[in-house]
Amino acid sequence: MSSIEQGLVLMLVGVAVVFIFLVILVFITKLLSYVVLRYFPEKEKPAPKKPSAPAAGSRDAEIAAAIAAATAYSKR
Amino acid sequence: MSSIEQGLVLMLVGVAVVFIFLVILVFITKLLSYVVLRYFPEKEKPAPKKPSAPAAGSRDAEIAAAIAAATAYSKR
Amino acid sequence: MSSIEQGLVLMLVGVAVVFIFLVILVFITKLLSYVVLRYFPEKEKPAPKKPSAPAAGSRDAEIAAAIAAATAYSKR
Amino acid sequence: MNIANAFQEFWNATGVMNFTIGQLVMILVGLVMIYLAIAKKYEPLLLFTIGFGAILANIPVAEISGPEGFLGIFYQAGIANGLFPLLIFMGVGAMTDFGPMIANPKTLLLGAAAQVGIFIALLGALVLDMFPFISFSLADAASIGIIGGADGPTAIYVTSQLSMRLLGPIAVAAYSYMSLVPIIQPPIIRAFTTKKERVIKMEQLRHVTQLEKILFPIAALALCIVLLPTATPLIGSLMFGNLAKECGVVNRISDTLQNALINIVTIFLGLAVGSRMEAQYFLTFETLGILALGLVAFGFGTMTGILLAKVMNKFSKEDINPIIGAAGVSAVPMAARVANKVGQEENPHNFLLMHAMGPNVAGVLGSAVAAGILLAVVPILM
Amino acid sequence: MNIANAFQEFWNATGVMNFTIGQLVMILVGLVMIYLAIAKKYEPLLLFTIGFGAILANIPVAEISGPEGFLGIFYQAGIANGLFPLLIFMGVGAMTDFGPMIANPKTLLLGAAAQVGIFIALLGALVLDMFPFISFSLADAASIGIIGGADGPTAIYVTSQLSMRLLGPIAVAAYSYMSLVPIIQPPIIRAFTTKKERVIKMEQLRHVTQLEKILFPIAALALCIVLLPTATPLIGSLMFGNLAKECGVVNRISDTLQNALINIVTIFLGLAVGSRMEAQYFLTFETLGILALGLVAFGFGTMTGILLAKVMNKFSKEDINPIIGAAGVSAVPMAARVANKVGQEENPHNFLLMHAMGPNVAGVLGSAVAAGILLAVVPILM
Amino acid sequence: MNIANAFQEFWNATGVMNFTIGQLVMILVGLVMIYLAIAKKYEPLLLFTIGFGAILANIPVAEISGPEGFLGIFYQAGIANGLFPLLIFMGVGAMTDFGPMIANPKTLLLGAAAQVGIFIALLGALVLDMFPFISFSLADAASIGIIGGADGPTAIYVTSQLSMRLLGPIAVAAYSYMSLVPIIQPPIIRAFTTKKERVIKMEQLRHVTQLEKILFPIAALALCIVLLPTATPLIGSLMFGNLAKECGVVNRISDTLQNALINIVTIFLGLAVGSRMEAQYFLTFETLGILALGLVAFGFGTMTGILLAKVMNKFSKEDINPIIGAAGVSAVPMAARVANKVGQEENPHNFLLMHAMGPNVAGVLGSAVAAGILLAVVPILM
Ligand code: NA
Ligand code: NA
Ligand code: NA
Repeated sequence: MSSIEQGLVLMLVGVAVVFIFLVILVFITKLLSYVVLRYFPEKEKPAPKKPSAPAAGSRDAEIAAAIAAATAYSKR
Repeated sequence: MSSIEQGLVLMLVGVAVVFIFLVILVFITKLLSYVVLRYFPEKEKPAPKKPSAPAAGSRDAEIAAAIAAATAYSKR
Repeated sequence: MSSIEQGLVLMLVGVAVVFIFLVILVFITKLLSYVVLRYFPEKEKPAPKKPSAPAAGSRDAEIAAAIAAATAYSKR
Repeated sequence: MNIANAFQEFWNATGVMNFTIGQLVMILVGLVMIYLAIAKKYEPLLLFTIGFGAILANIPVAEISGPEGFLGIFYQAGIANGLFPLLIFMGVGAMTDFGPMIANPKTLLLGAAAQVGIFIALLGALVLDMFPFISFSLADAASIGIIGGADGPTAIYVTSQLSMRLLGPIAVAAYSYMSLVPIIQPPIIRAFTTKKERVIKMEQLRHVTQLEKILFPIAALALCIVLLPTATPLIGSLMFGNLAKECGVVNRISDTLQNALINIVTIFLGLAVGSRMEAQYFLTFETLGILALGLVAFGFGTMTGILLAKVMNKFSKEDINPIIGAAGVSAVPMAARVANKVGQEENPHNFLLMHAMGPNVAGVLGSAVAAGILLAVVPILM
Repeated sequence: MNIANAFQEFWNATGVMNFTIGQLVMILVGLVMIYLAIAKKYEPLLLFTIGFGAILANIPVAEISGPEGFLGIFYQAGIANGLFPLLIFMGVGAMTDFGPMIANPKTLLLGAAAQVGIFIALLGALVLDMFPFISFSLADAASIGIIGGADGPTAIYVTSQLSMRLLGPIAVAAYSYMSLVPIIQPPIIRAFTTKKERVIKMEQLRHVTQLEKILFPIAALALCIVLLPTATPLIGSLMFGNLAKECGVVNRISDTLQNALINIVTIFLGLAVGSRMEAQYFLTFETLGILALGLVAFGFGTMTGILLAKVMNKFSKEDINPIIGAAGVSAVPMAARVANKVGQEENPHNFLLMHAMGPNVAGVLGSAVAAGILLAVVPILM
Repeated sequence: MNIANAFQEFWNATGVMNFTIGQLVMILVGLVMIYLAIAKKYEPLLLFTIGFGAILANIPVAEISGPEGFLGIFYQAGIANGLFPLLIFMGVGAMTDFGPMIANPKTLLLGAAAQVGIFIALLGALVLDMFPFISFSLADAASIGIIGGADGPTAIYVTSQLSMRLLGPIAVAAYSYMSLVPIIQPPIIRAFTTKKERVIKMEQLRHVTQLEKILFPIAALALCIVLLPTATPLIGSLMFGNLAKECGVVNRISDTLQNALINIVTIFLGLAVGSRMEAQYFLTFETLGILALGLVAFGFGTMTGILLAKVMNKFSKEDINPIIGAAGVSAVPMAARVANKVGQEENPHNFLLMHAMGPNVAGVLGSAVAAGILLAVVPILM
């Protein structure tokens, strides 16, 4: 097979697979958006998420408090 | 010697040395604090330390001045 | 040739070339300054340079606008 | 050895006495690249570092790009093994917002269409192979074609795997044409669209939720794993960065990828790529062919992107301005900004930027996919 | 080769056609780790990067964790030689405040007591060795035990020196249990303390001067040099970072260790550790054993820490709340925060955080010392 | 093996049982360096890291500076191949303002004159070679001489190319004397200038345009390429950083060179240099000779700089305060600040800082040029 023929094969496979791949990705993306928007709609604000999971959500605040305490302590 | 026996030896050596090490470190730390607090007590503020060693202490100020001068100069 | 003699040769070559190099650099620097100051004098402010090359100059502003738009969009 | 001899020997080791014409030409090329970076702001980060690397690589005697020179060390550390482009891709991922694409997934197809330029240029390289003084294997042709992906790291990665000897000219062509997108694309856009098409307004994009943005990189990577494992180093790195950014819990990583790490790697990558521009490898007819084919690739990619957008506009219920098809070549974010600008020339109140960002980031995926195909199929065919 | 053949060959190289069940399972494991990192914020920096590395390592065909894959390159560059955990330790040192420990040096003993878990798990591994399908050498057992040190970099460093093949499961166990400390420790604390003990208030800690903080890392390193040279890479790196922070004259170094460098290394380390989670090495009975032993180690360490704290409370003239003994396992700063929280459950006005930081950082020293002992004695015994 | 044996073996592997006197001495030397860095702020970034490296390198048993130790890895990664000093030079370039030198190009000559100290020390080393217990080849002598360049990265680079075994003492001498410039230079300045000369006021420097600052690094590199290719790694790195800073379009690169990259490399370089201070290589008569010759080099360089400045003052139409000649040794920016301070001692209203910055940065060029000559000529002579 001449190299030009190889090139044509490569082109066909290439263009086909690029399109197949991205067409599938279009459907996956649509499906994903559908599922998310229908079953996991975003709460009005992301903030309220935290109170519902205080153990995890307030962790940063806790660290901040600890650091503040430590800083105050070490600067005494 | 079976591997369990080896493990027991390792455990004994390990626990013993960990404790020996940290017990010594307790004494070193206490000694160190004693010496520092007794012979090198902290001045009221760390700031006054600088005037007592002007050659080294004012170096940063000097650099800052130099940079300020250089900036002023090059922005002219 | 003894190593001291080699050292003397090295010293002579070294000092000579360092001076030759930097003397040439003095002249190059003077020439460069002469040409720049004579033929490419700095405009009063570097800012006005941008309007004269809007395609390139306003690129940052364009990006900033795009980012602002994108941010506004994604924060909606 | 007397003192006169020493001076003589020293003189024999100066640059003056050891220059080849080719080295002088390449140093000039490096200076031109630096000039374009500084004065024209063309892809300044890359053209500046590559240009400087080209200068250093062509200094006689010093062998800075040799295996013991410092550019040679950079090259071995991250170009020969494909590491640096992947690290850059992590940073790119952490800076990419797939939101506009998720809001309008159809635009993914435009990112596919614009990759046709890659394969046109690949064919072109095989045609040029028949000319005297030019010899391109299939692997060479594939590496040349990927210039049409309009994505620097992808081009460098593919070339490092398939056709190392052409790394210099391919990387230079890729970054140069990426920087020239504002000059290359507008006439092509105007040639293949009517004024009526160019004034089309597009509906505002819907809001995309954080959860969609978190799930998209995972879904895209999953598809890539299933269908195209050879593209997973590229897509995986991209999605690692993107997920790090979107998930919101690893900001230290996301910030590092976008700043310290990508900046350091850019310096090393640029200099190392420049070091592949040694005169004896760069000043060949093949380089001329590569530069010509790169332009062909960009042109055809722009055209096929636009043409598909026109077709989609016909068949879609929402209006699609065909200009945004040109952004499918990638060259993020330049191509999207060009699309926006051409659109505003016809109607100053038409803001296409966000709509063009969809095909634009889709083009990055598209060229990574094309890269994966080349990496998978070329070894089979050869 | 005709076009149908080419598609056939391409299809044969897809992920679909090359997956093993094990790889699918491991990709799922990686996804779970990423889920825990994002949704539960469990050690997000590490679980995110390790999880992503695990996914990439189990992609068929791509061989990303092989010697030429980019994860394999990270692995060789910094895990196989123990470099990355030491760089992390420098950063940890630059972020650690030994002040609370210097103010109350007795807490060092709690950092010692909680290391007993290491040796219990080590023994446990040797017992499991007698079961079929499980084979743990003494070096393996030592590496498994160090999970009980509750310190990721220490675990990775020891395992890289003694028992490389178990790196994946050991690192995963170490970081997972570190992130699960808020779930593992509270019931153990409650089981081994009375309500009366848990409400004990502790005296406020005295102020520690800068000179003490400067001299402590030097003194601790000196002791380590004299008594336990095999621990000096770990303790030396830790104290390098700590002294850089405390001395106040090399802020550029201290800032770099705490930010740019530790962030970059965390990315590389996490991905490289994840790359050791290839299905064929990870999905074994030994991994199950390691996960079980890790939990044993954490549990026993917590218990022995508490028990010594109870004893000390009996004999010390100042009151010691036994809860803070649990913080001796290290897992900085999680274990100290857990101690604080459990304390506040009984008495909301009881602030144990700073008191628990003493045993907490002592635990880091304690596990580094234990690591040094294992590195010194295991080669003698084998 | 019973338990007593195990303790015995453990004891035999402690530091106590394996120390050599030399290692103790070197650990003390490391502590002194750290003390000087912290308490006296003498070149703290380098003396701190080198000192810490020296301590780690002299720990018995641990072999931290061996080929598999982490300091040995740093050493191989960036000192043995000359990479780290070049990266530092990029950062130095990005922090250097050649403006004062461009405004007054004559000061370049002072940067030349002060390099005479290099060659005096080189000769001195060859004289010492005739003494018993001391053996310096021509390459050794050249590396020792470069201490007089008063520029750490240049000294490390030259030594890594010519005389690796002396890297420890040469780097220590270079950085120590650089930090001692405020003590070494003032008496020499006073000895070779009259009070009348020291009060000379200099005309304010003219404004230098951005274009001049952009073209200067290119011009200087061009000259270096033509005349002295062996200096192009150093000068090229310096000018890469400087052009990145001055051109204004690659601020990401310039910032990275000045911060993240130079800080990370400084840590690695300092520790790796310290690792070359192992007792058996460092505690020799040759080290004493190197320390002595380094002082000679600094002294003579200061003197020749001043003497040329005096001559230039005689023949130049503008006034030149000879003090600024001392700044030609480099040691940026310490030497310029010393010149300023000595000037103000005579006349508090005489601000020489900006005038001394010219010779100061010229000294960096001068020592890089001298380095290039040594690298070019020494291999010819040997
Ligand atoms: Na593309
Ligand atoms: Na621990
Ligand atoms: Na100098």
